[in-house]
Amino acid sequence: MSQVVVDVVLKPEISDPQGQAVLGALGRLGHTGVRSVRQGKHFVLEVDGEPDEAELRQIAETLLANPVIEDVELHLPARTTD
Amino acid sequence: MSQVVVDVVLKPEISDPQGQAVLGALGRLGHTGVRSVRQGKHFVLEVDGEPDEAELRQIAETLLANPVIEDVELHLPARTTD
Amino acid sequence: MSATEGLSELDTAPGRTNRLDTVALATEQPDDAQPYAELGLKDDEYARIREILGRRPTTAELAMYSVMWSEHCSYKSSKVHLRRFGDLPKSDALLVGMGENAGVVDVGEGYAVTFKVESHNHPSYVEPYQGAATGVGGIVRDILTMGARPIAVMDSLRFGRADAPDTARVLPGVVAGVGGYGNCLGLPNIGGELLFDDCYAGNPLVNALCVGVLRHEELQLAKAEGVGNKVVLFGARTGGDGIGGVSVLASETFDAEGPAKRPAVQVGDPFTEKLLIEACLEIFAAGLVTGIQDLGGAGISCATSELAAAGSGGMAIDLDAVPLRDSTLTPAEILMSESQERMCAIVEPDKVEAFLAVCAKWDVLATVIGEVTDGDRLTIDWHGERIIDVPPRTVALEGPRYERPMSRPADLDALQADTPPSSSADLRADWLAVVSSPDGADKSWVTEQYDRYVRGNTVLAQPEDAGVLRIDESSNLGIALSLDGNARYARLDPYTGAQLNLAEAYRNVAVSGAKPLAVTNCLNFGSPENPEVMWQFAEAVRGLADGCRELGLPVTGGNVSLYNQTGDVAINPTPVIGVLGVHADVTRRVPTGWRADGESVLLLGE
Amino acid sequence: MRIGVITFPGSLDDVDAARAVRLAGGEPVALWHADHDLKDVDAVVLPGGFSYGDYLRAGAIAARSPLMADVVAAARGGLPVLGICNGFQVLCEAGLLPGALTRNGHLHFRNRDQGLLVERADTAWTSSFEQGQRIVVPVKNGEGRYVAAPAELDRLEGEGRVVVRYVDGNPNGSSRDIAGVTSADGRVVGLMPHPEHAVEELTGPSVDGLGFFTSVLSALVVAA
Ligand SMILES: Nc1ncnc2c1ncn2[C@@H]1O[C@H](COP(=O)(O)OP(=O)(O)O)[C@@H](O)[C@H]1O
Repeated sequence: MSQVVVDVVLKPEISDPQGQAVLGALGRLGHTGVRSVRQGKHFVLEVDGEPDEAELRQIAETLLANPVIEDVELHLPARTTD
Repeated sequence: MSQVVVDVVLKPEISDPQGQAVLGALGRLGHTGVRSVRQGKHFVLEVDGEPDEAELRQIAETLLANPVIEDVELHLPARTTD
Repeated sequence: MSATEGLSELDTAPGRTNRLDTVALATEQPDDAQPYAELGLKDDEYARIREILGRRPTTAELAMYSVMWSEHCSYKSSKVHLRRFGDLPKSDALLVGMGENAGVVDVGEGYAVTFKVESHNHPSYVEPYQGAATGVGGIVRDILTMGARPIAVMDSLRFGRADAPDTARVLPGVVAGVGGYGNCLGLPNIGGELLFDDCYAGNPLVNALCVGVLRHEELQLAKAEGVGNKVVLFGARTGGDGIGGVSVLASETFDAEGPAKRPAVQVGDPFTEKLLIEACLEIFAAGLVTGIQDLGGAGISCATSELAAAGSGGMAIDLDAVPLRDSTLTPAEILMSESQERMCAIVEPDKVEAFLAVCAKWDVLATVIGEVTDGDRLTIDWHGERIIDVPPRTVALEGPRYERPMSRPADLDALQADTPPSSSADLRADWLAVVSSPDGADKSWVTEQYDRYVRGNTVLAQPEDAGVLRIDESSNLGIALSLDGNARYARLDPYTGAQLNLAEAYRNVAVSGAKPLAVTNCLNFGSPENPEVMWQFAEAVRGLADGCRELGLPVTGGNVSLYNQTGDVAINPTPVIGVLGVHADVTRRVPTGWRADGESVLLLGE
Repeated sequence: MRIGVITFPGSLDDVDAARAVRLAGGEPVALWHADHDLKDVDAVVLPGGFSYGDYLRAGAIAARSPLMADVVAAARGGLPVLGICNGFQVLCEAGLLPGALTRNGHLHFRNRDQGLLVERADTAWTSSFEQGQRIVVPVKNGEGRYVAAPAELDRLEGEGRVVVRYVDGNPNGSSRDIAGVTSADGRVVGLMPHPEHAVEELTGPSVDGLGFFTSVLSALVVAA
């Protein structure tokens, strides 16, 4: 069993009202050092055995993200060496 | 300017209907090797100068996450050494 | 020790570690000390459990009795007063009265309507979105359990001052939660209330109403009959959420810091509930169940003991069969879990296959967990050992009952003393205070977050005084509903205040053009252990019952929410009253407001 | 004329869409997401609701259901398809319509009676209207903000693919007030507002929505 993390983020040209709302709240609370906030999704998948990178990339790019508006970052576990 | 990532995940005992729905879809699409899916939020913050860990942790735990049902993972950039 | 912590130590026999506490062990070791006080049971209540069982309870039995005998589940402080509603004259329209999950009223043409209002106050304070969402989910399941298709919801909300910081935390989450859940179920929201008062700052009120419609012959009852019939648990998996939430949260007073005990919050899954609704309606239509119960407070403990208590036999459950989300749960935790979106049905053996097939079609998980037995015991086994062996009626129906002391509030005379404004400046100030009150402000920020159109039968909704729904598209038969409360009147005089609330809801339904038929209510009060609160409660019930007698309306059901206070300070007594009316022809409904130039204005009444 | 209405798990306005088809004079035919069976219908409506709870992304999981493969193939062959609200989201996720629908700019679900400008009165679903006609139809959504890359929006505008646009206020922050778009051939239309909730005086703010359903019936008569 291994754990794979997929982060889905909006493409830079797509506006992000949720991130904007967080930024506005931070400003009101006095956290003025934060310049920008973007909100995305974070998936943690448990897969049987060694993860199959090609399959996981396909899952990430076609189901977990909508390629019209989102990009994905796939984080596979460091391969165990024993 | 540095970039800080905050992942917000549901506490393990809290049910995750969104992750369940994704898992169901993966099964129907034939990706049977995925055993579980948990869905969380992924925030990317740009902050002025060196990030202040205590402040960011407070932001993460009180504003970005709902501490009643969620945990946070804070990823600070590796400190630049120049 | 919090109740939840107390529970995780349950299941192992008292004084020992790692040995499952079983009926055999409880008989063998009758005198072991047990943490009943931490679970909210009083000395005499614990003594009664021992007397009923003739031995000490097992730890799982103790858990079961403690939730089922909590204020929220047993109505132990309110029952003696609620009897007044049962004493009202019989109404021909009433098909099912108090005591079932919701009352059922005949509205003609072979249709019946079931409706009920319920509170989710404390959970909504702890986690506004999920608290409010699961409040809607719970009341919808009550209506579904009667065999009805849920067709609309309403919500009555009260918060602290509109400009208080905590209101900014609680109100948006509650509104989003009511909307998020109801919208996703496809139930139009046809009305409600939004009011502000300091007394709710540490204890907001979230009352949700659901209404459903069925044909007379489709009525279902929560009853386990027929030896050999199977007990089927269906819907979501059971997890560690909301363990003991009912007894812990709803039967406890919050201090200024909020609740001392925090059971895990329940997270609603409206999508699963929507599938449950469709699966249940298909199951009812095919005649596949003989009894059904929803799982709400006290989870499996409540559903199994209530089903068995209402039937004529016993029930045997194999707890290992319950599908879990978390394999580390102990048996007591499984019994008390309040995981949402679950139902329990009694199914004849030769219909089990068809039942499971409907569930599979709707992607609803369904599992046989036991069967109806002859005899009169509810037994529950875990890993092959008996951990529960009780007479179910003692759990579900024969809980404690209190005649709590009552006294008229000492400050009432001073409050009632009439002090009209003495100068025109005072009058002006009072008038400005009234017209600028957020209570009178436009509510569209709230109502725009609710779907009013779904199902295509909403004839009137916000901002009308009553919601009106079409029931039959060919005959235009319909219903009207209004949900109202005025806690300031009730604080001044709970007897008259309850009647004024009833009269308001009644008028709202009547002016839409409907004939009022029946009443539901949610009684939100402070701690019953405070004699002044108990007096307010009793007076409000007496007022409501007398008002209903005068108007010739039955009370078909409702909900009592006690312990609504912050520290020692109770909320204003807040009876929220729902009135249901029938429209023979909804096309003749009367909306609020002037319609055309030149119409005459008449004032009716004194 | 047989108009299919698909029910996905979590579809809500399927009963309303079927009623609208009936009131327009068509025969509604119930279609089930898990079947590979379009039942010989002459057109298909994807109704509103929260298919699969709108978990993941609105419409994402439903777009991958068995029946959608048949709908995509038939639409490529010219079958008229209307996606309303969640149905529009499904059509975008399935690649039948361009762009995507995202969380409303103000982050709230919003239900209100909405003014719309009909910009294309020559699609399979809008021929009963006049070009430039203003209509009122309810909107109700939490994820109705239409987005696409700016160049893509320019291309769509250039090709006249915007069918209806919000007027008298944009309820969700949609790019360029876009409320609905069409495929290049004008057979597939998706919109966020709910025409099926504006088909009867008794229950809707207008009966303007009926036009979408009468349009497809007359388009089919012409074709037959
Ligand atoms: N204020 C009330 N007025 C009338 N009936 C009530 C009231 N409160 C509770 N009841 C009735 O008592 C019974 C138990 O209520 P409750 O525990 O809320 O039902 P459930 O078991 O569905 O949760 C129900 O039949 C309910 O209608």
